[in-house]
Amino acid sequence: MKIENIEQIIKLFERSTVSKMEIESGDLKIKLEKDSGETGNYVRIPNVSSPTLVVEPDSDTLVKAPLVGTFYGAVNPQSAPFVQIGEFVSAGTVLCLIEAMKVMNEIKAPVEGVVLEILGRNGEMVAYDQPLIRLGEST
Amino acid sequence: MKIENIEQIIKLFERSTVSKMEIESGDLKIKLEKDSGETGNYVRIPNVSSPTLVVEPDSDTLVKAPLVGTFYGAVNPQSAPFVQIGEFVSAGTVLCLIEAMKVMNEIKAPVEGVVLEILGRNGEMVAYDQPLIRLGEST
Amino acid sequence: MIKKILIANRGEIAVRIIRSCKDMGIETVAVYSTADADALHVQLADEAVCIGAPSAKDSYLNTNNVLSAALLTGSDAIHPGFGFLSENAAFARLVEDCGLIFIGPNSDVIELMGNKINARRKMIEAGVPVIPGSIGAIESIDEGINIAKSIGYPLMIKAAAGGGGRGIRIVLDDSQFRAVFDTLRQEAKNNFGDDTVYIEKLFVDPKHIEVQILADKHGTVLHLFERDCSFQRRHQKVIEEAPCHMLSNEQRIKICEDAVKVAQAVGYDSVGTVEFLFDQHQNHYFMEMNTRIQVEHPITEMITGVDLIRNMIRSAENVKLPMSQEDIVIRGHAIECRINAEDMRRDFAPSGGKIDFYHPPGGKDVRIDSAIYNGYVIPPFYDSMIMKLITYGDTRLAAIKKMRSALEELIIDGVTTNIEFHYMTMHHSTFIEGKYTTGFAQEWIKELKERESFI
Amino acid sequence: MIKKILIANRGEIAVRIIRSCKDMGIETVAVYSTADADALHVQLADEAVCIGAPSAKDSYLNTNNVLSAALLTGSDAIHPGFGFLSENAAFARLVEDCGLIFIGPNSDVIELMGNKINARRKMIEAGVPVIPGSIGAIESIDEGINIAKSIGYPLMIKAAAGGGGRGIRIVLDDSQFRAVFDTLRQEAKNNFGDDTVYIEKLFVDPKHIEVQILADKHGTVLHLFERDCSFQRRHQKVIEEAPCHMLSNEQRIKICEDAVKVAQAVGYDSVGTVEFLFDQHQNHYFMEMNTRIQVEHPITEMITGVDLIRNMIRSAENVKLPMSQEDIVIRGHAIECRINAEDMRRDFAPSGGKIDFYHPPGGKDVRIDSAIYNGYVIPPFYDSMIMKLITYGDTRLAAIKKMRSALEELIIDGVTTNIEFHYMTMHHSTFIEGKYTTGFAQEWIKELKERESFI
Repeated sequence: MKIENIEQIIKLFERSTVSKMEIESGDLKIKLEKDSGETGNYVRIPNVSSPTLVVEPDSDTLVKAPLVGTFYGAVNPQSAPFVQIGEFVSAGTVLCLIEAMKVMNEIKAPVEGVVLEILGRNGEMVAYDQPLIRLGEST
Repeated sequence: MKIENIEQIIKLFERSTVSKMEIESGDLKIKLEKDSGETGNYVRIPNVSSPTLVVEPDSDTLVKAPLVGTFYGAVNPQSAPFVQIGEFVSAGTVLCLIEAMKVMNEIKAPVEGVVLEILGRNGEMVAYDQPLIRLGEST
Repeated sequence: MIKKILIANRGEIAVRIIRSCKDMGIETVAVYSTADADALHVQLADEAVCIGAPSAKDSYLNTNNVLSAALLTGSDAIHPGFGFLSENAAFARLVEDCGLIFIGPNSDVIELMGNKINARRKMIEAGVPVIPGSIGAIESIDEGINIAKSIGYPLMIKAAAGGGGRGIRIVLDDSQFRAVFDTLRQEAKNNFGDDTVYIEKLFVDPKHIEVQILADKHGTVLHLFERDCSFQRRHQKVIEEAPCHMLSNEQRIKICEDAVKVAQAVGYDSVGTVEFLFDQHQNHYFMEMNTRIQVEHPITEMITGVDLIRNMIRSAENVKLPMSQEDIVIRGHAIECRINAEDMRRDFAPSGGKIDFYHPPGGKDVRIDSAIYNGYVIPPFYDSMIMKLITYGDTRLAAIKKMRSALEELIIDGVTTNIEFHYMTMHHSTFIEGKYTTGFAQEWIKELKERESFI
Repeated sequence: MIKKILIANRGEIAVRIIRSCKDMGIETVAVYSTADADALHVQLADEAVCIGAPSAKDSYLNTNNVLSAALLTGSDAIHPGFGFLSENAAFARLVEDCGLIFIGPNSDVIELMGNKINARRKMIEAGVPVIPGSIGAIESIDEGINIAKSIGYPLMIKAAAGGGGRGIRIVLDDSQFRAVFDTLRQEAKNNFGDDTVYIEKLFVDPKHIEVQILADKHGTVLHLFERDCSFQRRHQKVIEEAPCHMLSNEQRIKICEDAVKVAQAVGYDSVGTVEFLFDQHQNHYFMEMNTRIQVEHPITEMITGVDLIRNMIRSAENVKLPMSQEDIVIRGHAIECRINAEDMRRDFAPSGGKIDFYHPPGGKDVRIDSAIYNGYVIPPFYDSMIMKLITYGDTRLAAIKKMRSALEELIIDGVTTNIEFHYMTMHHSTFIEGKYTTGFAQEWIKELKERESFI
C-alpha cells in the first residue's frame, strides 16, 4: 500500500458522511474516525421546486416575484393600492402588478391571509424570487 | 516502512479532518489521535530555542541534528559503533558523527540515558533538526 | 458609446467579459439563476439581477427576464457569451427591437449560418471548398443514395438545424442509409423543429482547424490565424492549441484567406470562427461558422496579443477596427486545457460538489480563466467546465512543458476533475508530436482504460 | 549541463526559480528553515532539505548548511535568488571551491560592485557619468568640506560598504558636515566593519531608473531596457514599471548604452541591474549595480518576452546567449505592485498571521508571482512581501487599468496587507501622469495620513 492510496482513502472518508471506518486488506488495517458534532453540509442542493411560494416556519406566506420586471402596487399612481397592510385577502386576490416587456402581470395571493408587509417598491425593479408581499394567518 | 513514510502519514492525518486513525501494515502499527475541541491554532510560533534537544512527553530525549551533513555511527566502517541500542551513556558521550564541509562533528549526549533507538543511517544525509538518536531514562 | 453591458451568461466567460468591461470603463450587470447566487460573476459585476430558477430554460434562456433585467438596469447592450442565447437570431432581433445593442454579429448572419444547408450553399457560391456532399436538402432515400454513389461511403446524414455533434448519423453503405434516414428526420423534427437533412462525406481522422475572425461594421474582415481543436471527446473539445503545428505557412495562408472569404461573403461584422476539416491530403473544407466568441479564444489572444472581447464590444459600438491584417502576427504557441469537474474513471461523468481547497498555478506564461474559488459549490445544472488553463511558450514544446508544470501546481480538492487526464496527455508521444487527429482522444481514452490506468 | 539546482532562498523567488527549472527539465532542491516546513517552495521542489532554525542567520545565511545540502543532494549548481547570500562574493567563491556552479556573475564582479567607492572609480574610468562627489574615500572633515565646496550642498556622506539606503547621512551645510562625519564613520565601522566613507551630491526629486542587463561568459552584454523604480517608501521599492514613461527614445538609448558600458567595463557575465539617477535636467548618473536577479524582473519579462531566470541559468552553464540586441524589443507596458503583509495604518508595520481566504485575480495580462496559499501562515521571520502582482497593457494606461481591476479581484483575508494602498495609488493623478519622482510615495503617504484616509 502506497502513501497515495492511504491519502485517497482519507479523502474518501472525509468526503463521506460516514463517521467511523475500518478497512482490512491483506496485512493492512486502517481505522478512521471523525469528531461527532461536526456536520459541515457537503453539497448544498439548490432548491429546484417552485420558488414563487415559500412557506415560512411561522406559517407566514412570502409571495415572491415569478419574473423580472417593475413592481406596481396600484393600477396607476392615482388609484388606490390593490391591497393594504392589515387587510384580509382571499386566495386569488390580485396583490400587485409586475410589468415586463410592456405587459402587466397580475400577481395573485396563493392562499388567503392578512397582508403583513408590502416589500416591493412602486416603480422599482424586482428580480426573480425577490419577496413582494408577506401574508399572515387569518386569525 | 521508512521514517519518511511515517512522517507523510502524520502529515496526511494532520491536514485531514479525521480525528482518529489507526494503521496496521505488516509488523507496523500506527495510532493517531487529535485533541478534541481542537481550535485550529492561529499563528504557529516556530520554536526558536535550541532545537537540538527536545524532551519528549515520556521523558525520552531525542537528539537531533544541529547541522546538515552525513551521518556516521562509527569512526569508520571497520570500527565498532560509538553506541549500541540498550547501552547506557553518560552526558557528553559521543553518540555519532556528522560530516559537513569535510569536517567531522561529534554529536554528544546532552544527558545521560539508555540508547533506545538509532535513527540516523550510516553514510546518509541528515537535515537540520532530523532525529538521530533517542535516549531513554536510565532505570 | 456603450456605458453599461448586461452579460447574459455565467461562469468563466461572464467573468472574462466583465474583466474587459472593467478595462474599458464600462459598467456591468450580471444575471444569475437562484443556483448561482454565490457565483463569482455575480460578485465581480457592478450590479446583479436574479433572473430565474436553476434550470437554464427558466433563467439563462429566459428571454423575457434577461431583456427586462437589461432594460430596467439601464443597460445599453447585451453580451451573450457562448452557449445559451448566443446563436439565437430571434433573440438578437429582440434585443435590437428593445433599442439595445446585441454584442455579436447582425441577426441575419446568425440565422444564415445557423442553417447548415444554407451556409454550405453560400460557401459554394463564394468559391470556398466545402465537404463533398449534397448541395441542398435530401428529400428521399432514393435521392440520398444517388448522391452517396457519387461521393462514396462512409458518409454522414446531418440535420440542417443541428450542430455541436448533435443530429448526425454515420452510414457505411446503402442498407444503413435506408435504415437510419427516416429515424434521423423524425429525431431532427422532434429536437430542432426542422426535419431537413443533408449529406456530407465522412473523413477518416482529419484535423479540426478553425480560424478566428474579427470584423467590424465598416467592411473590414481580419483573421487572427488558426487554432487546432482536434483533441475532442465525443465531439467536445478538450484541449486546443494555436497555431496548428501541422500547417505549413503556405497552407496557413490559404486556410486563413478562405476564412476571410467566408466572413466577407456573409457580411460578417463581429468576432466569429470558421471551422474547417483538414484531411490527410492537406486539403481543407469548410464545416461551419460559429457566430459568437468561443471557449478557446484565449489561446488566440496569447499568440496575437489582441483582446477579442474588447474588439467585439467596440465593433458592436460601430467603431472601426484599430488594426489591419499586417498588424496581426503570430508570436509563440499557446495551449488550453479545459479543466472539467468530471470523473474519468466513470466515463467522464460530470461530478459536482464543494471545492475544499483550490490553488491555481501562477508565474510567467500562465493564464487562468475561471469562476471558481475556495469553498465554491459547483451547481449540478450547468456545464462541467470549471477552468481554462492556458499556457504559452516561445515554441510548442515550451508551451507543453509549461502546461505540465502548471498542471502539477494546480490543486482542486473536493471535486473530481480531469487534471490527471490532461497531465497524462501532455506526456503522450502522439500529442507531443502534434499530428493527432480528431480520432486520437477517443483511442487514447480506450488505451488508458485497457491498461487500467483508470482505477 | 546543469541537472540539479539547489535554490538557496525561500518565498516567491524560490518558486519563480523552480518554475523555470521545471520548464528546462532541471531538478530542484529546496532548502528551508524549521519555520518554513509548510512553505510552497518546499512543496514544489523535487527535494527539500531543512537547513536550520527560523532566524535567517541560522538557516538561509548558514553557508555550511546550504553547501552541505547542495553537495549531499548531488546538486550541480546553487541559485541564490535575491537577498540572503546573493551578493556575497565569499559565498560565490566557496560554491566554486566546492566544485559547484554559482548561478550569478563571477565572484570578482560581485566583490568589485559591492564596494561603492571602487564601483564609482571604475565607472569614472569607463566614462560613465557618476553622481558628482569624491573620487575615493574621505579621510578627514577638512578634506570633505573642501570637496563639498566644489559640488555644493545638499549632499550625502555614504559608507562605502553600505547600500539599500543604509549608512547614509544627508547634510545641508558645513556645520552639519562637521557634526555627523565622525558618528557616521563609527556607525559604518560597527555595522559593516569598514569605516570608509565618500561624498555624493544629493539630487532633489530624481527618477530612479534601472537597466536590466543580460550577459554571458563569452563577452556578449545585452540590455533589456529600463524600469522606473521611483515609487519608494524609505528607500524600499513598492511599485515598479517598465519601460519608464518619462524617457524619450533618445534618452532611453543613452541610458541603456551606458548600462551596457558599465557591465562591459567590469566583465559582467550574468543577469544584473545598473541603477541610475535621472535628474530634472534629463541627465543620468550611475548609482550602483545589483549583481543578482531583482524582485521586479517580471515586468521586464512582460515587455520583452525574455525569461531572465532561464537565461541566467544557461549563462552560468557557459552557454552563449541565444539572442542579440536587435531581437530585444519593447512591447507594451508592465506594472508590478508588491503586495506586502503590512499595516499601513500602523506606519506599514509588518503583520503576520494565517491567510484564511486567498483568491488571486486571473485572466488576460495578469501575472502572479507568489508563494502563499489558502491557510498559509506567514512566518514572522522574513520579508513582508507575499505577492508580486504584475499587469500588462498595450499602453501604460491600459496596464494601470488592468492593475486596478486585478487589485479589485484580489482577496487576501486574515492578514493585513497594502492592497488598498496600491488601489488608491492607481487612482492618484500624479501616479497616472507618470512623472512622479522618488519623493512622491512619502508625500502621498503623508497626504493620506492628513486626510485621515488611514482609519
